[in-house]
Amino acid sequence: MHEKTLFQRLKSPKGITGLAILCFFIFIAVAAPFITSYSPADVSSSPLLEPGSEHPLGTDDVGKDIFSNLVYGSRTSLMVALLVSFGVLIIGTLAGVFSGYTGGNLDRVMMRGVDIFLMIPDLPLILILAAYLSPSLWNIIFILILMGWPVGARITRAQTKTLRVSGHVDFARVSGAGNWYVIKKHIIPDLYPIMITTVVMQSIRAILSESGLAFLGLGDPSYPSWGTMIKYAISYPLVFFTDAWMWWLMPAGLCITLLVLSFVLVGQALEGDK
Amino acid sequence: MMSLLDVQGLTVNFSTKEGIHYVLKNVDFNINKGEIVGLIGESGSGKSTLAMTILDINSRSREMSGNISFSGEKIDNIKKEKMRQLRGKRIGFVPQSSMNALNPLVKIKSQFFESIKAHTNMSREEMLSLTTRSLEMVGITPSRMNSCPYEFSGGQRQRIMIALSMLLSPELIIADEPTTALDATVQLKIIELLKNVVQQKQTSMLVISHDLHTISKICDRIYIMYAGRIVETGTRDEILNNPVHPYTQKLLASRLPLMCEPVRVKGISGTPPSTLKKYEVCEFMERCDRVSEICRTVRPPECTGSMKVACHLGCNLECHPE
Amino acid sequence: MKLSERSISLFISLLLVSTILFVPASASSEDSSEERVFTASWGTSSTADWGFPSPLTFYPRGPGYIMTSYCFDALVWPEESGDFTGLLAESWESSDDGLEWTFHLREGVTWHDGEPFTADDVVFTMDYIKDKAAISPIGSSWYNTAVIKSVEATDDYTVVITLNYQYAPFIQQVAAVIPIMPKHIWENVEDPSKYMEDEAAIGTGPFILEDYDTDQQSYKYTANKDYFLGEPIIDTLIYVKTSDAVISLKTGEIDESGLTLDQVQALDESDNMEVISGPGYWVYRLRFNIPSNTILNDTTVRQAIYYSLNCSDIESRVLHGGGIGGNPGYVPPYSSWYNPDVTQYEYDINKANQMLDDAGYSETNSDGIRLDSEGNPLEFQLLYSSDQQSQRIAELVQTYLKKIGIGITLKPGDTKTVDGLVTAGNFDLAIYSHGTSTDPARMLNSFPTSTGWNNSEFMALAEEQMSTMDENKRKELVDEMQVLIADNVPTIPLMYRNVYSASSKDTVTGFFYTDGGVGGGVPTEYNKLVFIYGTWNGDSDETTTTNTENSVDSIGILESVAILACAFILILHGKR
Amino acid sequence: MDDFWLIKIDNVSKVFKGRGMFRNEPEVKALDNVSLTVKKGEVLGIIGESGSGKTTLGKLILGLLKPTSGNISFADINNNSTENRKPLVQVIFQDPYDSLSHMMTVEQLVAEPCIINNGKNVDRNRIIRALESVGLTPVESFLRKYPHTLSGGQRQRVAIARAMISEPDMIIADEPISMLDASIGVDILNLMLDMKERTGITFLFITHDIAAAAYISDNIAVMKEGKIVEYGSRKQIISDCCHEYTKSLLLSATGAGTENEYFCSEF
Amino acid sequence: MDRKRSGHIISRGLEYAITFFLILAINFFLPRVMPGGPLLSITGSQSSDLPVVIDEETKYKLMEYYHLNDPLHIQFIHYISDALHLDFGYSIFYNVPVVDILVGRLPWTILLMGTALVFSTIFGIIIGLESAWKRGEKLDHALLVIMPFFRSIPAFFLGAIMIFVFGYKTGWFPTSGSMTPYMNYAGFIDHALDIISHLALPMLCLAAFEMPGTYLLVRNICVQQLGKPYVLMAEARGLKERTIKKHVLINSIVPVINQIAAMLGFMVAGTVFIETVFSYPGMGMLVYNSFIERDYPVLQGAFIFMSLVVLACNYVADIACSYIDGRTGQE
Repeated sequence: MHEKTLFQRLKSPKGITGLAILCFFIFIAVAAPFITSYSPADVSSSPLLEPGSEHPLGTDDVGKDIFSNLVYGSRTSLMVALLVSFGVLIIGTLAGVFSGYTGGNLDRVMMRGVDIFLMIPDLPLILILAAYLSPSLWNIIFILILMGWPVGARITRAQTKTLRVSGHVDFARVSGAGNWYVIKKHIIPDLYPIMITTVVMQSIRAILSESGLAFLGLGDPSYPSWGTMIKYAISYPLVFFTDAWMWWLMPAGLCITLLVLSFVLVGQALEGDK
Repeated sequence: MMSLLDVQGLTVNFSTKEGIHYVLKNVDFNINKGEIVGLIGESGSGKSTLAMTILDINSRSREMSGNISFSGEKIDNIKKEKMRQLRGKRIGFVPQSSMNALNPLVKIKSQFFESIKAHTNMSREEMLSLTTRSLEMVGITPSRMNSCPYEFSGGQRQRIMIALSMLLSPELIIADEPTTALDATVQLKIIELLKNVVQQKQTSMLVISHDLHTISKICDRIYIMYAGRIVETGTRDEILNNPVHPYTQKLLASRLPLMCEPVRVKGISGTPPSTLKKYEVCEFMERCDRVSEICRTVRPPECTGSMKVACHLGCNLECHPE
Repeated sequence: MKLSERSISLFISLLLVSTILFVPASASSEDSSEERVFTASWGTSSTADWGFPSPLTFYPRGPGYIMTSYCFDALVWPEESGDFTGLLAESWESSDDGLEWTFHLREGVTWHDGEPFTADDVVFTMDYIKDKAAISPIGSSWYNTAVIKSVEATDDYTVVITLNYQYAPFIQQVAAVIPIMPKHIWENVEDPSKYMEDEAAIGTGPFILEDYDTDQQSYKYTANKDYFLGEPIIDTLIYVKTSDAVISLKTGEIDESGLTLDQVQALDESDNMEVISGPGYWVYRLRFNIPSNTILNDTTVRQAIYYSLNCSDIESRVLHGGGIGGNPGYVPPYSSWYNPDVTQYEYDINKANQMLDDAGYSETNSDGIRLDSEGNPLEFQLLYSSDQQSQRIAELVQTYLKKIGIGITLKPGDTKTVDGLVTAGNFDLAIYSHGTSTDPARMLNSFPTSTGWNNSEFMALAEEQMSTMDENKRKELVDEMQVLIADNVPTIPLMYRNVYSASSKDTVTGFFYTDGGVGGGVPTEYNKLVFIYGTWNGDSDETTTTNTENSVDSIGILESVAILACAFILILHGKR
Repeated sequence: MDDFWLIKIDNVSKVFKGRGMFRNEPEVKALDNVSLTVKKGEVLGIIGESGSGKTTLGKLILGLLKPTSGNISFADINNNSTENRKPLVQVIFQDPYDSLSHMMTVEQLVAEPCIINNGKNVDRNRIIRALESVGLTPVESFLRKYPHTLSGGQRQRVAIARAMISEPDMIIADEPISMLDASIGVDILNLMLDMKERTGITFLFITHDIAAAAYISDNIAVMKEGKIVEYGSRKQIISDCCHEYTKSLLLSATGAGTENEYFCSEF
Repeated sequence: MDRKRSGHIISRGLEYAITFFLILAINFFLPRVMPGGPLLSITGSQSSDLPVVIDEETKYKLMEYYHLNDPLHIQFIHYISDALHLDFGYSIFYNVPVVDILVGRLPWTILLMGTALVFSTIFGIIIGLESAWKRGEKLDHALLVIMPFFRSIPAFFLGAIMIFVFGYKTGWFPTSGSMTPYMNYAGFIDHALDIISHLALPMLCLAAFEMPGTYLLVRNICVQQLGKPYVLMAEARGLKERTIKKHVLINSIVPVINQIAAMLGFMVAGTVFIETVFSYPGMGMLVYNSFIERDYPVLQGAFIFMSLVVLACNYVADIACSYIDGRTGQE
């Protein structure tokens, strides 16, 4: 698994589909102000409008433009995905490489700690933490990184341990290389595939968790979120009795699904079909 | 003598994402009853593919042409179920990696029993006695049949594999690199065991190896394979004493002597040919010392029928070119 | 193929085994054909568990009190008009100074366990609550025992209650609220908040508690056939939790439910529902940090903010017509204490801007946010509890205030966090939503604590109206208080919520919203008198029939699912 | 033979401890009181079956493992200058795929020992010369290739080139031919012999194949279960061995003694 | 070997005990490092709804009662001993011992999670194995497209859709609760069917949330196993397809069980969403409601219970694996 084949793998139909969807959402997130003229927080339209030329997807129960919320919601999701996955990547990789490379008792203690983290059901703990802290996007990101890094650390550590005893590392050390050189030149490059997988998996987790927490009412009100949209749509009693579900509930749900799907597809493409 | 297994014009390609692998090219091949035949070739020459094609256990993305007949019956296109009944019962297989060829989590006994159950309707007692007998035959204490494979050493596992292949007294045994993964001192014992078992049961055997020297001891006849082609065939003595094809010659010459004084032996330089490439001329040309003009333009003859060597050189020496 | 067949049967047997293992104690299977069962629901709320319905263990919210009121009677009880009828007391009178109240108790009333009810029980209850429960959450928030000086039984059926001070709403807030508890059961109970034995629910009420299930969040009462006002019109009263009241109403799972206006709109003719609406006595308001925030301490700023908020628009966006816009005088318009002649703050953004300009906040920064004299932007934190309406209101307030150059940062929290922060004075603005008591004594007298606004003139009026026994005189005082409130804008009432209820016309009809609420002001359709004086329209138990059909349906579905699954597996295997 | 020793191993033992937090797992004694001297310029063959501790011995010399007890001493080499230094030891591993990082090109791989020691700048000609010397010609066609595009033999040649580039005093070759076809293995052995003749480098050749050891080594040590059971010159081992185990190894290599022609002339 | 296994079981048990101890420690320290301090989590925040003003004296008494004035380690010992006596304090909201509430809710969650787990695991394994066996064929490709799609749907969204389709549109299944309260059942079967019909939607939803993961896991592991020499040998021995699949399954089951056990924490999250959406009266909804009400003792008690369930399942999985694979603990 070297860089070349990673790109080759992305060229599979799955990888291309996934990347296309992902790029589509990134485009929407970046170009949000040009796509819609409404601000997502703007409540000046009349509530519960049906889709029309003014509002492509109508308005919600207070008169927010659903379409602009949908568009700006992609920013929130992608931002959470980005920050969480890179946070987990950095902390997880550092911890994993450190633990795996050092070995010995320290490694064992660290991995037990990681095991404990992995076994703790994370959502209840997130709820407890959120009950103490106030709902804000940064708290959510912080908690998701806190609960996510052990996953990254564990696989990184396993791979580091294999690499540490592999021939090319031994050779470098015989040639007089120091730990830093070995880690930089021989361990980190070999971890790239794992890192990419970590980013993909954590992005999926982050998007689902963020929307889930928003759905439970833990979202940050300053950021439009698909999860919050679903929450409001479902709590509007008439959503299923009129056609409102079609332009209010479904688009938000499908956006989450599609964005997660894009990451899942990219992840599968990178893993390669065995 | 009637030939037990007869392979004619067998050509096998595999299509993968990288392209088409030309693995076997027009292979003609036969094994007579009670005969031990060796198939020698370097890794990647297609010898394992030949074994698996005979057993029909590599059908995924395989394209093949040619005939395979077993005891006079054509088997290259028969139904899967019938082929399954053939495998294990009439054709035994000793695989290369004895380490992992047994399911590590299932007791030896159950693995023997399920083999029996797949082909016969024996009672428990019969199965037990059959298992006991075959384990005894290869020198494994039958009381250990309740153990799992990982509790045995590599040599013991290979013995168990042999017992398992011989379990239903098949007419033909295909042994694919039966000694490769074993320690030197064990290798010999396994080879001898194979020979004894085959003689005792009067079975035919096809031994596949990259190591001409180890295998040749027990073979009656030898086929030399290079790049998916049989390049030379003959009795053991013919091959060992009077090789014709340059590859066979080099193969023999590259054998390390056990000499007190330092000597130099020449290996075969160059790289093995790629299976992705379709060769218009002799595949060995790039590594051959004795390339003549004809080699660059004309394909050497196929090693079929009476042709015993697939080389222009061989033609010049032995048969009379038309 | 055998493998998968085996696994299917394995799965099914596992499913059955696990079901059998975990099925909680089976319900009794008594004959139900004659029973008149009425199933109600508190609507779509996150919980339907309101605590064990004893006077000192229910969860101290309106529904909790109502659940208790079915088993326990107070001395008096409000009728639809808001007038009081006697329950345990047949008649009552007060001394001229209003400090001494004499109750003549009903004779021949028995507790559910057959013991006779006497004046001793009343005395015991008052003393017990005053003594043991005054500091408990329920005791302090529901039972205003602080006004009671002493309780005496002059004979077996006469009780005299002496007050500490004149208290105009005594009947409404005390006599009609405190449930009378049986002395013979409670006299030995040391810690009432943990006493949840079966006996704890024994009262004199029209219903006897049969089951309370905290896991299923359900209550079951059976009628008290010997009830002194007459036998209830139903045999069994059930409260269940429903995740969607409309669906449950439509399927007949429940016969009645409290709804929102949106939900009411989902019902149609074919549902055959009787829908009633009533005053909610529930206010959504904007609270200011008057004591600590120097800018918001300025009445002009608060008035400007009031001018900038379009309350009826907020109402129409949040409640969609299921409420009315806020009244500057705080008392909701449907209250009999309402004074329409107060300063009105019609939505006028120009006026608001003008007022702020005049108050010295004319400079703005690049974002259009006004600056104060020191050049700091007028940016406030808006605290609100994260329930949906509050959040929506907060968003709207943010939008409106932006238009007059006031920046708002939203800061959500749960109710308790919000309360905590507000109590600590750690906030600028807050959205509050709560029930307003129907009596001005509780509604307005708490203003210093509930708004942080301390006005001596107002407080003097408040003291006076509380001890004024003359209704008209009292009304005048309350009107004056409202004028003061409207002028000073200590808090901005944004809107008042209405309540709606729908009940199946085939079961009980005659629901009403009691004027002034039940139990000191709970706006509910569940005045227990409905179940005495209402009408039963069905003749057999509909609930049970519907449910049986339902489960028959489900069998078919489960079967077809199982068959489909089997077929899928077979196809999978057949392919090879 | 030159009596000048390069490495002296004195009573070295290596014990691998059991692992686990609460588990008591048996210790594994990989090396048991091994003493051995590697002379300058010789090829010392170490034969043993899997698990006999021969690879552990190699790793101890390389410094990848620390001995549990005993001592490994290195000779001081006078390198035509006033300063003495420890001998430089390099290694060739069994699995050429594992020992070549697949993220690097052949050029980077061969240059690596130099980069580690001398920093960024590496003389490109030196790399080309090293590749030429192992027979990877034309060099240009190999420089940019990744190891996975090479055949096993070519990979092992790259491994040899990178071991040789830092001009070590000694190379430990740990089963360098066991994963190759016999005919290609011979080529690699020949290459090593050429190297030795050209540069006088010392080889420690670890193998399970007595024929290969006999082919290339001057002296041979036979290891079994962590102990050296026999040590002697090639001649001694082949013609005059006394340990049962060595005999069985010889027997297996010659094929039950049936084909005497392969035995040495004096036998 | 048996001694080795029992040694392994005991040592793993110790590790789990330590893990549980650490979870208790997290629970102990969390309120103590969070703003508000530990008293907040016992009494809840002061609310205008409940205008009980805790004065300094009461506060001191409360602190005394809950040992909050003691040194931290003494507090911790008290906490642990209370926890071991299943005393997690009193619920702020329900005003009853936390453990009473939890015990009432636990069976429903176990029923929901258990059936969903069994359902998703069995179908995941069957489909995963089938897909791996026919890797590269149409069925495999189709499943590899469908399953990721299901995996991408958020559980709460799927729940909402299911309520819409099976509850609103068709009315086939009840959409809330775990049984019809106070229904007069004709008999046990009727009762069971009522529970099953309430269970059906949330269970299917949870299973649909879990199954794609299991499927992909099983497929990957089986594909790996199918490339192993013993499969080739099994084919060469002429074993029937079913027998070979059994071999593959036996070898896949250990990693599959381990992975599924490790994913249980994830499933708990799904349970919270699904129970909330379907108003299923299990631990998940309890956690959500307690969160809404800031009922800290219940929230923490539920967390401990859920962790305990996850740990217990992991331990059971460990033991099961050590019986299936005798090599466990030998490496």
